[in-house]
Amino acid sequence: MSGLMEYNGSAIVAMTGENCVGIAADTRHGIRQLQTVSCNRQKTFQVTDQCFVGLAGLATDVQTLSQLLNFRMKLFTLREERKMQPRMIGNMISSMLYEKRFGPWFTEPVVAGLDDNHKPFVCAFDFIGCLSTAEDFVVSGTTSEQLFGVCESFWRPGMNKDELFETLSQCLLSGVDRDCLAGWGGVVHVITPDEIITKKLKGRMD
Amino acid sequence: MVEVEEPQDYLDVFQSQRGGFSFENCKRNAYLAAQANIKPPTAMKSGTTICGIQLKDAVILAADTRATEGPMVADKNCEKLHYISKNVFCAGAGTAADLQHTCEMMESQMELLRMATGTEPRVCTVVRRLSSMLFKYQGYIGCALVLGGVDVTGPHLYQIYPHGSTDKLPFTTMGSGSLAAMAIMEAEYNENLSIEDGKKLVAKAIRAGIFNDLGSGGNVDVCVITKETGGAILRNYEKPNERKFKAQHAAFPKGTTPILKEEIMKLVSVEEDVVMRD
Amino acid sequence: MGTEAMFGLTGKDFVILAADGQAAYSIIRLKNDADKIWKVGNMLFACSGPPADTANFMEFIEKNVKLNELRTGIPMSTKAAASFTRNELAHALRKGPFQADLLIGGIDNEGPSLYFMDYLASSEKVNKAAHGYGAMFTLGLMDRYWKPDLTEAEAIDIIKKCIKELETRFIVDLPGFKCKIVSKEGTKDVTL
Amino acid sequence: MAGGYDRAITVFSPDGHLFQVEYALEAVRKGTTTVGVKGKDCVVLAVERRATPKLQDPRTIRKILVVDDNIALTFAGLNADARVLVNKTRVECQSYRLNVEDAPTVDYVARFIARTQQKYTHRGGVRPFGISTLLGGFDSKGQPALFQTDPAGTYYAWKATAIGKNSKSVTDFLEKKYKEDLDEDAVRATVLTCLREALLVKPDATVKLALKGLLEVTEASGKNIEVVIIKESGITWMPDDTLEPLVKELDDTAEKIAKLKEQQ
Amino acid sequence: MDLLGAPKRGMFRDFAGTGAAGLPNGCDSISEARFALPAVQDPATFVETHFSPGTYEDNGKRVKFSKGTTTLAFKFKGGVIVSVDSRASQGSYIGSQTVKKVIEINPYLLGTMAGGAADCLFWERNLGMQCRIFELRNKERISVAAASKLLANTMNSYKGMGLSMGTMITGWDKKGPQLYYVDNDGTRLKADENKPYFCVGSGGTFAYGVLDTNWSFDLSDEEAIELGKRAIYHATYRDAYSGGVNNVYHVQENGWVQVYSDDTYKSHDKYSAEREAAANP
Amino acid sequence: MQAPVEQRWSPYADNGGTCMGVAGEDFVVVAADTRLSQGYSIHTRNCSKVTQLTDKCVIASCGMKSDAITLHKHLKARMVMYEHQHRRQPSVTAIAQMLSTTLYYKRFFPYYTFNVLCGVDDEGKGAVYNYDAIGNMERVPYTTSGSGSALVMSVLDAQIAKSNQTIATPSLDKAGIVELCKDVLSSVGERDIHTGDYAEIFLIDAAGISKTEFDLKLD
Repeated sequence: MSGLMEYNGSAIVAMTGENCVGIAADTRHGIRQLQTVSCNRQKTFQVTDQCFVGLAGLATDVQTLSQLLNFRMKLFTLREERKMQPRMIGNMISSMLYEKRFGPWFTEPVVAGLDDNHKPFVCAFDFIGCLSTAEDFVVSGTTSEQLFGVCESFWRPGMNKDELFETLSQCLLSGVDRDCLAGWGGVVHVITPDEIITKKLKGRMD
Repeated sequence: MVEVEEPQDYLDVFQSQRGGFSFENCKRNAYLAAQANIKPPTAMKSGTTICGIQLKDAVILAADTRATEGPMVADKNCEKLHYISKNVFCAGAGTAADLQHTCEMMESQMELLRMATGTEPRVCTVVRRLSSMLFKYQGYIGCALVLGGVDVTGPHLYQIYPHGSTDKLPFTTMGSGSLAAMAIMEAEYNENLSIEDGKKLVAKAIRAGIFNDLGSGGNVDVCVITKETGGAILRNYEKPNERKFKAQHAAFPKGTTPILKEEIMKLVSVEEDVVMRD
Repeated sequence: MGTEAMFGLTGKDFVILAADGQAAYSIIRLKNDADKIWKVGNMLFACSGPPADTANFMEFIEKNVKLNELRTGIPMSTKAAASFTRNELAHALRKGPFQADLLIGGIDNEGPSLYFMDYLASSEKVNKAAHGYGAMFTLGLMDRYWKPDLTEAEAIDIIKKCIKELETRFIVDLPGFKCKIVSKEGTKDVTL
Repeated sequence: MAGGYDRAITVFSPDGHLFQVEYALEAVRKGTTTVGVKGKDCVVLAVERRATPKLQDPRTIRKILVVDDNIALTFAGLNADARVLVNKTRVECQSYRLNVEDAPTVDYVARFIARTQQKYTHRGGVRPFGISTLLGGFDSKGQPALFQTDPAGTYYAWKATAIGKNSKSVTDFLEKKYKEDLDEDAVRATVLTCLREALLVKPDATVKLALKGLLEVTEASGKNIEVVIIKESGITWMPDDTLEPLVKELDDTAEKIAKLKEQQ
Repeated sequence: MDLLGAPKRGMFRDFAGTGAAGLPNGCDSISEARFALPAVQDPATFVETHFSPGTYEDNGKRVKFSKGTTTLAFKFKGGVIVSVDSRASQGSYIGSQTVKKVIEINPYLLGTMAGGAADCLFWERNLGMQCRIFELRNKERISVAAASKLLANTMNSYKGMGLSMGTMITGWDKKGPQLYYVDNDGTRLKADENKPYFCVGSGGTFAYGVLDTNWSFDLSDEEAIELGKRAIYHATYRDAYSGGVNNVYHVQENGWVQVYSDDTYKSHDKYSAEREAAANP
Repeated sequence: MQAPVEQRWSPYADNGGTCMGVAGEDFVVVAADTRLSQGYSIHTRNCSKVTQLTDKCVIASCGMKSDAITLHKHLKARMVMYEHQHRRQPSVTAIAQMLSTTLYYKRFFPYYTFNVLCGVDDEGKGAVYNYDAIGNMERVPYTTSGSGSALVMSVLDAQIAKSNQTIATPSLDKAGIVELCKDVLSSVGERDIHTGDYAEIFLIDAAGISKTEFDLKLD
């Protein structure tokens, strides 16, 4: 396969709704594209009560970065004794990645969260930390082309948490069904001001 | 050279870091590339059309808002006009991440300089620092900048290339759409344009880039810098590319997606502690 | 050098050839009872290499030896067959090479003769020979045990020793060894 | 006659003849007599060998040629033409085996020879083959079969037939004789099976019939007759020592018949 | 001594395959169509660099052929079972999930598709034509050995030109059920006596595991069909480049029959339910 | 020092653009954008990718425009030859097989085109055929090709095949499918830089072939 980003395969998409935000990821862990090692791989990590980070790309870097992220979040909370806002988490991740500009981590993170006045925030990065925010949705991983197409068609402003969940999971599932390297089930987190709904999706297992 | 002993655990790693680039992964990535003869992925690039003009007592910069990843538009409305200081702004083309972070670094240096000297920074200072840094990294930091500002010596417009070369010009365009934009500039620029006409000119130049160059698109951002008011970014000064057609897909009926498991976590805001869940 | 093994010995009035039975595609064994010892006229040709090349080349040789027999009415001598095969292999080397290593065994009025031939079409009359990784393990052993005028039993015993040696030392397990003897009475299979 | 049209190449004469082909058939009629008889599980080909000059090594004149493991071919007509045609056929048979991994059937070989012969009646600058061939072998169901091809490029299957000099009288004889043999086969089959090894000691009816047919027109002596029996197991020549007495025995029966005719 | 017309290597031949030697009855190419060749010194390398299927980076061009698959066939007492998946992937993008990878050459011959889909489709359709002509000429059906040989000779004459094809030719002829493996470098293997089955494609190794452990000659028809389904299900589960619909054919005395065609999604539900039931009875 | 890169002249170019075809019960909808681009520049904004072959069959080709022109000319010539021979227009299924072998005859110097052949077959049903560059043909209910194809396919899976949806929803009628095609192309126009300017939509049914145009973004 061509790139390191396609060594393991992943699909992550985050969407905004009306006072809610959702992030979905596939659960395949495959190596060298052919073998599927397991199908319950964690690719989304909760960093604060109301903010998730999804990591796509090379599985080892995903794991290393998630631990580093966990460490930086704990350190921030110890020092500042306040909750980090999603936008700030974005900037932190951006500088964490850019620090490795010439020896980069091969992962493309996605941040999705609600800030203190319940305004949804989503952003995505390339693997050297270029932060790009969006009003509607962001995608990442080997399935990004398919996800761009589906999200562009299905997203609409002002979705409540149920509509957001259905739209988000339909986008993820129909996207991964066209990508060999991602799929084998999915997990969706919908964050609302007062709860976090986590659902495991039943996808095609081929 | 400060002796940095081998980091034992994360904390040390954090201590030993004093900012700047860490080349920790270079060896590993080289091994990965050699091992699986895999080319590293391409970073997000902004095809971009940016331009700037220098008038009698103002400088106007403008840029499009499209960031691309190969043939894909990654960001339809990204920001390419960066704040360096109240009186100095810059428009960037090339590797998006380099632009963002280089401009942020320049912004913090100028802020420190302003606090240290109590004076407004000069455009030439910013140009000098940028070009020496870019030169140091031999073009590996892919920033192509149009730097404009008004300082105590008047309005200045510079152009900086990734390898560190700089030019001082009355008007300039950069990025993949620079040819289209330059055509408009060459035809209609003259230095005693009013600010209003100047804004129209740069917008027209950017529009030429947006429509004729595939690497550029989205909206037109403009930034006017004058002696009195300093700089102000007019975000989405023009929005010529609204989506023309959006069908109303019937919403997916609730519960249509097959679910294996469902879990709802109620947020209790008693004590603020971070829940780290694997 | 493919992961195959074949070896041959000359005896008092016979030639014995043995070859493994594996046909592989990359790391997968597609066939484990492949017969790599071809009966050509009343001679035996053991051929190793990629199955496409060995099959095509050997069929070509077999049919042309038969054609010669039909035309002249006299069966081809082993020497003639070996040199015909060598010429074909050498000629093909410049055009569309066949990657085929050969052991040619036959008996005629010159007595039993065994020819070693590699895919570059160098040919040599020998008393004991082996191809592929098999050679590395068994040539020493054959040198140790071969002596002129071997009886069939002795020769079969040496072949068994060679196969045992491969099983103990060679990391690749080669299944389905086949062994054949050509003598005045013709060719026959040997159950190991 | 419409002269002028028959010299160089095979073209139609105004009255619709291909003279070159007809002349070739004439050459065949001048060839040595050849007989073929299909039995229950074998085909017998017998051919009259022209008197061989003393100094010539009789073994080198082969009138019956092996085309494939159990397909034999005899011919009447120009010896050289036969050699060329048989060589092409042998290459075709090996090529068939190479590609189909199965033995070519005699009908397939007959069709190939016929097609090759026909090609030479079509192009300019070439003359037809001056031979007709008799082919003995087995068809795809394992049954014995006898085929004949001739210069025009046609081929036919036969139960028994003859080509070459006075083939007409031989075929008349065969027509009379052939019928009864068929029903005797059942009896002979049992005999044949127990005599498998000693086949040659007591040849079966087919061989006798072929020889009798031949003796109609040739004077009886072992030296100028060549006989081949094609069975599933392979092709076997009848050696002279068994051929000689058999010819002798069959010969006097010919005289008895001749005497009978005189009495009527 | 003019030698037998063996398929010449390296020399370009018309597409009827191996010319004289290819077609037993010696007629040359079937139709006048010829292959167009690029005006380059060595067309083979040209094709290799620009269009070879399998390398996903066709120097930047978005030209990708379909590649990756799982196909298997095995002989048993009831004939031959052929079971395949239906995914065609171009790089990591799934081109189609409904490709028919069993090619019905004629009512008595089946071919499978692995590797370049276009190569398999074209050449197996061409093989069907050659078999039909053989039938017309010889008034009996071509043997599976001869049919697979025709295909192998064709492949041989295009060696190195970048064709990509791993196919199994199976059918029932006078000698009973037959199974041959033919691939693009001219390899032609007859199925073993003791383990008469092949698995071809990127998912083949996974299918082999299931087949090797469960195959036996005396399987009943139902058991055999079930084994075919099971092996493909496991391959599609583990291999990223296999998936979609599982098609199963059964080759019987008087020709082949399609016995199953359904989405592997259903097989997953069925087998995981079975596993659960077995786990806690 | 980096190894010297052999710059081999490439006879191919990618002129971008996206096309798609959706088969309905007795109709077919074909949609394609009209932008012709190379690298980052636009050759023209209005160049059709669709050619009409018979009254009931059209072909849309993405990839390299010069190959597409040559191929379409060749196909039209074959249509004329077919009509001379059979005194009627070829059916879609016949054209489909002919296109497959035509592409394969260029196996060693392929047409750099990704074709979608659409039409109404002899039984009056909508037919859409998908091809790769060298003739691998498959009849499908819907398909797409070109630079934006990856973006389109999943939407069609979700809206037409309704994969991953357990609750049945009414399937789209003719107007619904046209609307879907327009929406999908405009979504691709948003995200794929090689797709945009204008789009043409062909509707083929018993009544014949009708064509409509609609605008995409010009950036």
